[in-house]
Amino acid sequence: MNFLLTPDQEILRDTLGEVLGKECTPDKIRNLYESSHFVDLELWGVLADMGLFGILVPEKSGGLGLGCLELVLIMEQLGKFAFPGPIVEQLAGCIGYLTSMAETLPHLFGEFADQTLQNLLSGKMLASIALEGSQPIAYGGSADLAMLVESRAEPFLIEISDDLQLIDIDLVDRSYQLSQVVNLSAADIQTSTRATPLITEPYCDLNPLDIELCDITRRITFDRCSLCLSAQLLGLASWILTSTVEYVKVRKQFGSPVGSYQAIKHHLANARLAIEFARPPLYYAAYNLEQFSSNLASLSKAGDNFALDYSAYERDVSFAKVYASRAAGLCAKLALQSHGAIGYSWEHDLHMWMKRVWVLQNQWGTEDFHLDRVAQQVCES
Amino acid sequence: MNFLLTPDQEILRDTLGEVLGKECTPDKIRNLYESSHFVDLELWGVLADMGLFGILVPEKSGGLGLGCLELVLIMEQLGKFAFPGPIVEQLAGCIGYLTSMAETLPHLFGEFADQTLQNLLSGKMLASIALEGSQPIAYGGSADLAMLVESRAEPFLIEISDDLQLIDIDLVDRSYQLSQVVNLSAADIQTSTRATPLITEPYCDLNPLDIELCDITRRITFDRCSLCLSAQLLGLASWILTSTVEYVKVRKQFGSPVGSYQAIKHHLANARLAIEFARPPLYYAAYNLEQFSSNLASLSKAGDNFALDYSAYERDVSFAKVYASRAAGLCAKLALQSHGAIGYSWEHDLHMWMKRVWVLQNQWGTEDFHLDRVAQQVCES
Amino acid sequence: MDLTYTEREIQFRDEARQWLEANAPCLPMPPGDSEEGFPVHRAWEHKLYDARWAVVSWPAKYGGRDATLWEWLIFEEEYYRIGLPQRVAQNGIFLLAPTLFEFGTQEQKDRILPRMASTQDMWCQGWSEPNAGSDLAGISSKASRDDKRGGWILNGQKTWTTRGAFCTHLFGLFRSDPNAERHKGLTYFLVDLSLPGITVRPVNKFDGDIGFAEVFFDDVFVSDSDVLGQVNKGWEVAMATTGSERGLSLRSPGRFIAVVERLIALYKQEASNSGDLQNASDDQNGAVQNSYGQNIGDLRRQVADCWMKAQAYKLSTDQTVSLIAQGNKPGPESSLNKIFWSEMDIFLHETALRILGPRASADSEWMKGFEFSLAGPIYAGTNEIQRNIVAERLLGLPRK
Amino acid sequence: MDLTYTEREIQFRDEARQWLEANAPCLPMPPGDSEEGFPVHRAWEHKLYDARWAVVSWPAKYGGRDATLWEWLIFEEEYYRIGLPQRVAQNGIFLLAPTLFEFGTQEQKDRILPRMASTQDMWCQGWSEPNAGSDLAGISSKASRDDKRGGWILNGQKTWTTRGAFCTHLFGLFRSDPNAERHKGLTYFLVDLSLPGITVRPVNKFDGDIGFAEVFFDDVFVSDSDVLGQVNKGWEVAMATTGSERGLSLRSPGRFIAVVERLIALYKQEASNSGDLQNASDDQNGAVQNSYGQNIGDLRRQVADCWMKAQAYKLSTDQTVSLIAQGNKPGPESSLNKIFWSEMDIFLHETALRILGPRASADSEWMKGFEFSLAGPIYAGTNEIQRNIVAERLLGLPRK
Repeated sequence: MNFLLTPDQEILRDTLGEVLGKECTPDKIRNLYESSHFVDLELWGVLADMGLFGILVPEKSGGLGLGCLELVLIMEQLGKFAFPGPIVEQLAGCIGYLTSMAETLPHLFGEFADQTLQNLLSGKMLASIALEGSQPIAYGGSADLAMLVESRAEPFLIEISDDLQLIDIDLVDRSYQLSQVVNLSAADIQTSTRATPLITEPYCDLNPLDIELCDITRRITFDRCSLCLSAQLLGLASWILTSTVEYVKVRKQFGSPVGSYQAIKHHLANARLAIEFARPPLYYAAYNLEQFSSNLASLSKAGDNFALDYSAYERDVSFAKVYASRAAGLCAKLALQSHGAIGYSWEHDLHMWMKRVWVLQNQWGTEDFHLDRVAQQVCES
Repeated sequence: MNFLLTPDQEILRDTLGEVLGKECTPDKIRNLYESSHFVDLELWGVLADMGLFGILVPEKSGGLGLGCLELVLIMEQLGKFAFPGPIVEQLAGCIGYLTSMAETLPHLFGEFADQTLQNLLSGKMLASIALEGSQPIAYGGSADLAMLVESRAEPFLIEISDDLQLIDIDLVDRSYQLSQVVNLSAADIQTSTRATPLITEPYCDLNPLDIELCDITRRITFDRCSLCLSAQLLGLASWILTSTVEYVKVRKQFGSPVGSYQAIKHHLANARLAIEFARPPLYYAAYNLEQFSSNLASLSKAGDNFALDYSAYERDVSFAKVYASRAAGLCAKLALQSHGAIGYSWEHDLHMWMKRVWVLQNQWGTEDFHLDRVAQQVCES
Repeated sequence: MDLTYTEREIQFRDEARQWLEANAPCLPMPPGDSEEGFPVHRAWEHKLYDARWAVVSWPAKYGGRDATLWEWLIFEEEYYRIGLPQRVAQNGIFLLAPTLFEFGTQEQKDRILPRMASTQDMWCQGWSEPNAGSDLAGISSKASRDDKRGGWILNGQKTWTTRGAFCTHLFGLFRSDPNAERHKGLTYFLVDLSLPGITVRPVNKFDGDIGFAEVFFDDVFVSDSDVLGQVNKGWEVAMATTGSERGLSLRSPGRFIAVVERLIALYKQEASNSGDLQNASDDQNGAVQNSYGQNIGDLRRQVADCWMKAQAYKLSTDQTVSLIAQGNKPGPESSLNKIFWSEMDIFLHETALRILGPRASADSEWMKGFEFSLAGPIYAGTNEIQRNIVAERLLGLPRK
Repeated sequence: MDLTYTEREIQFRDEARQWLEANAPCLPMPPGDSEEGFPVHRAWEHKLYDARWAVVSWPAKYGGRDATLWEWLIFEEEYYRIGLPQRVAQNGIFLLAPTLFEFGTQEQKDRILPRMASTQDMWCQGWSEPNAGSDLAGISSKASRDDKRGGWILNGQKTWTTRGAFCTHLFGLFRSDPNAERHKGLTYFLVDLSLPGITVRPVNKFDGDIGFAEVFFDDVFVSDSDVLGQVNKGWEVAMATTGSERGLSLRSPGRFIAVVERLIALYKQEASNSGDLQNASDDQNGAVQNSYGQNIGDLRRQVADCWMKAQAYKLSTDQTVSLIAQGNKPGPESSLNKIFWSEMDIFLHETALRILGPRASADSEWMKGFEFSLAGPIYAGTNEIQRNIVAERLLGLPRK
């Protein structure tokens, strides 16, 4: 047993942190707030240059050959700096899904899927993903491509062009984009000329094991994205706490720093408590999910009932999301209270971090959705 | 509109408070803790001498002719001093039920019921009440009589004698008694020679309106008792808060009174907040329940759908119980924390008040039971 | 105790309800804290004034109806019941006006109140300064005596002035005795914002609306007739105002009851949608899920909690009003009120957002309400300060 | 990161499980804090010693197995899994022993540790005094030098000494330099309670058991060989001990995981009883009620919360143990641990009592557990103090 990060993992995390500290400044986020864009292509390029889009991709396919734990570590950093754009959807969603398919179902993974993977790896194409066609797509209006991976159906790649009508939902976080497809039903998308299947055989012709594997690959994709969200939430929370601590050290009222009063001390101690107890479940779930997904090909050969086993991994992913979501929500609330009026102003950066929290709490499953997944496993199995 | 108590009500409350301050000292409760008794007959006599057993009984029948609000006021005082014995069951339960029957269904209220009422009024007989035969009876093992008022059945008076086997449940509050009848089923009780019906006609012969009125009288009895519990809980809470405030003013750590630290200040401010917002709902529910029950006879003549109307009163009673129960629970917890180790000792009085809270929270409906009654009215009606 | 309304009160409610239903503007209105929304609200509140509903509890000669506090509560209930928003005139009519009635000269009342009621003058509050937030006694803006002209020269800066960018007048505290410390030596001034030397800089709230202003004073002359109460006694005068702010007037129960009614409707709608859409997907525990996979029924108790909170606040207010009607003055108990309503307001909105599930992230009315609610525990004395007040003044715990 | 157990660890777990299942005493045992229960527990812990399970992480020569921290955690999991209670020897083996290993002389270790492990000597902790609770530096019990006899004369009073009425020895702090203030001038003594001049007065806990003692010292002579660490450096020595108390050793995750397992079983039993008994009474929302009219299903999420808390505590402990295994020392982070487990323990028991409904008032195992849990945020430094430590030492906020 060893619950510590390797030196390599720490270097990956810290290096990215340094880069983002220089490149991804609050002003960049503020620019997006005050413009009609949602993606900063320069920032996007910085990540691509670091090769991070290939974090989950094997080295032999041009990636970094790392796993879910490393993914989560970089997402925590990206969250800390409120990095904008469909990073979760591109890295963990689209690329993660394609990589899993290539490993688990190589016989269904054809040239088109491979080409798509290569396009996404370079970072030159922006892609998002939806697991239900009826739901809004993160950054759909800014992406070039979207993948639609519905349950018990063929996975599709969709080119996003002007005649696909996407309407943005007004969000509290103006640097985040959620787009609803309005002029096509899910069924329409699948028959549209813009949509190309990502597997080489029609879904209805697949054998039962392949169907099971398709399904579980989809579930893993959902959970990997959920973990990325948890990591971003924790990153946001830790930025919020750190900057609040700095503020209350300096701001004086009644002749003393606000941070010297016990009420404020206890608020921020509670924030720290929430963060500290949310991080181990996140790393634990990421580590185990990686174990499971990288063994999936061999498990399936051995005829294990992997779908049943998988529900414990789902539970742990949901546990991580509930705790990260709560920690971030609590930090946001206590930070605003500790800032007083200044935090309530547009000019101060705090609100951009808070609003990102309020959006990410509800992406890839709300807190209640995840809480119910835990409850179902704990109370009913 | 006027939400204030009348001078008479305040005098009633304060007079009782003064008497109890002298008579019902913590030592009296401690004596019960360290003995095998649950009722202090001297204290019981004090209440009887003040005529308080007749608080709900019309003056013409030898009572004080007061209502549910006054009942609640005296219960708050009794709670404050952790007064022991089946006071709720005798005053609000048995006497309250009989008085309601006499007013609402005079044609079913015969000489036996009247004689019973007179016996109870004097305080010479101790009585308890159960609304479900299968449930334990408060102070059953100390009472002379118990009333069994089940739904859709004849109400009975049962003499408690040695051959009725009652087993006390070990409670966390050793000054409170809950007794389970073990050697008789509910059906047995009703056919026992010790049980006498309290109405003059067999239940199966009653007309539909009388059945409705019997049923609603039973519900009113339950709710009146619930309100008494709420009042006692608030009384306990306010004693706990007051004595904690006194302690933290004096106890020093790190060179200052414990009560000068902001964390302790905020604990106790929260306790005060909970109490202050629990009291108006209690008085409100008591006032309205009195209005309803005293108008019941005329309502029934007018053919109103009073049973339907009544659910709003039930909701308000439950609201009062939930808030009183939470306030008392919170005060107990914060008081213990503010006391530190001393509150954890047998020698200090605090624990007797805390334990009474923990028992009363679950009598006449748990917090969750009452919360669900509120939720049902609020969310489903 | 008598918990029934009089005939007159019932009539008053009917009249208010009928007028409001017949005359309410299109809802929802644009935000009152925005450049486009403010005039819309001002016009609506002027319409209220024309029908004598703007300041019901004021004397008739200033545009009111001499309504009792009970009638005022009834009016507020009816006002919020149909979904109307908080008043943009509130800092004038609810904070300054009670102080004027208590401390103002006849000339001041006659000059100021009718124009305030009719929305001709819009008043904002000048309490906070960059270094005086919860610590109001830290005020450093100065008033220097100008005997020649019979008045005072104001210098300094006020901040977090709600709707300051749109208002015409400001009331606030300035340090008139430079040698006095903390609460002493402050004077309460009534200032026309169009006076020379005043600069108003709009400050956006975090929702993007211009909710605040910074107001800069650079040798601004105000005459003696614009001093409210005694010179150097501004703290005492101001405390009367913050008393009303913390106490009753800003937050009538009607507002929260209306929120809870909308919340319950939202819950019922979601629960019935789930029931209709997802009968087949009920899990083994009989839980009903909405289309986002959340067990909506698990929020039932939380919705009940919302109802209880609003109801408890209403009943507590009824108790307070009864005391005031008997001649009592609101004391430190108002801190309990401030804590309760501000934390309740957050809870109500958090509950709504939970019911909304993933849609909670949208910039909806509920989200705006949530954002607004977060200011509650901060302004008018943070809840940390309020809890100190409860502990020290109500419970008698020692100051540090 | 490697979250798998080694072969050796798996074997260790199997061996522990088999031995415990074969040798566990009748459960539940009488309370260890009572006159009749203490000897029963002592006998059981002696049995543990005989099979070398009493102090698995100690060196073999003192009765242990040289187990790693991971193995210790595994042992604790297995120990609590079958429902065994906390150890009555814990203040010796978990608080004093680590300090002895660090500061004790070889003679002290050889003399004290084997007798401690075998329960021959039972140690209690003498920290608190009537005026020194959370403010441990307020200690006023005195140690005066007696050069002639080569030792010290102790005078004063200790209080809240857990199981002090049944123990044979006490470790504690005494003020050896009367002129030094607060943390300075204290010395750490190891005291045989049978020495002349010592009076032990049993103090009952609020559950009625003799959980504490007051210990009075009236010219008690202890020799130099009973000083642990350096004279006048008792604070530093003691901090090492309170570090272990607050950190890992008193509260291994296994204990809470066992509580949660029982809790989940209780919930499932109630839920299935309700389902069986009350199918007909399901209300329109599909809620399942137990026989007390409570919607038991509404506690589902709360039970999930209990599971998550225990699991989070376990994972956080695994992280801490990994750090310690790498040679790090536990720092102020242990305050986070103390806050978390103590508040979790209350939450778990409150949840169980909620499930029990009206039966919660009985003097049951759950109620006893609840009462015990309430001491958690008080002892070993109140949680208020712990939050100060987190704020000041981890976050760097200024001291007042």
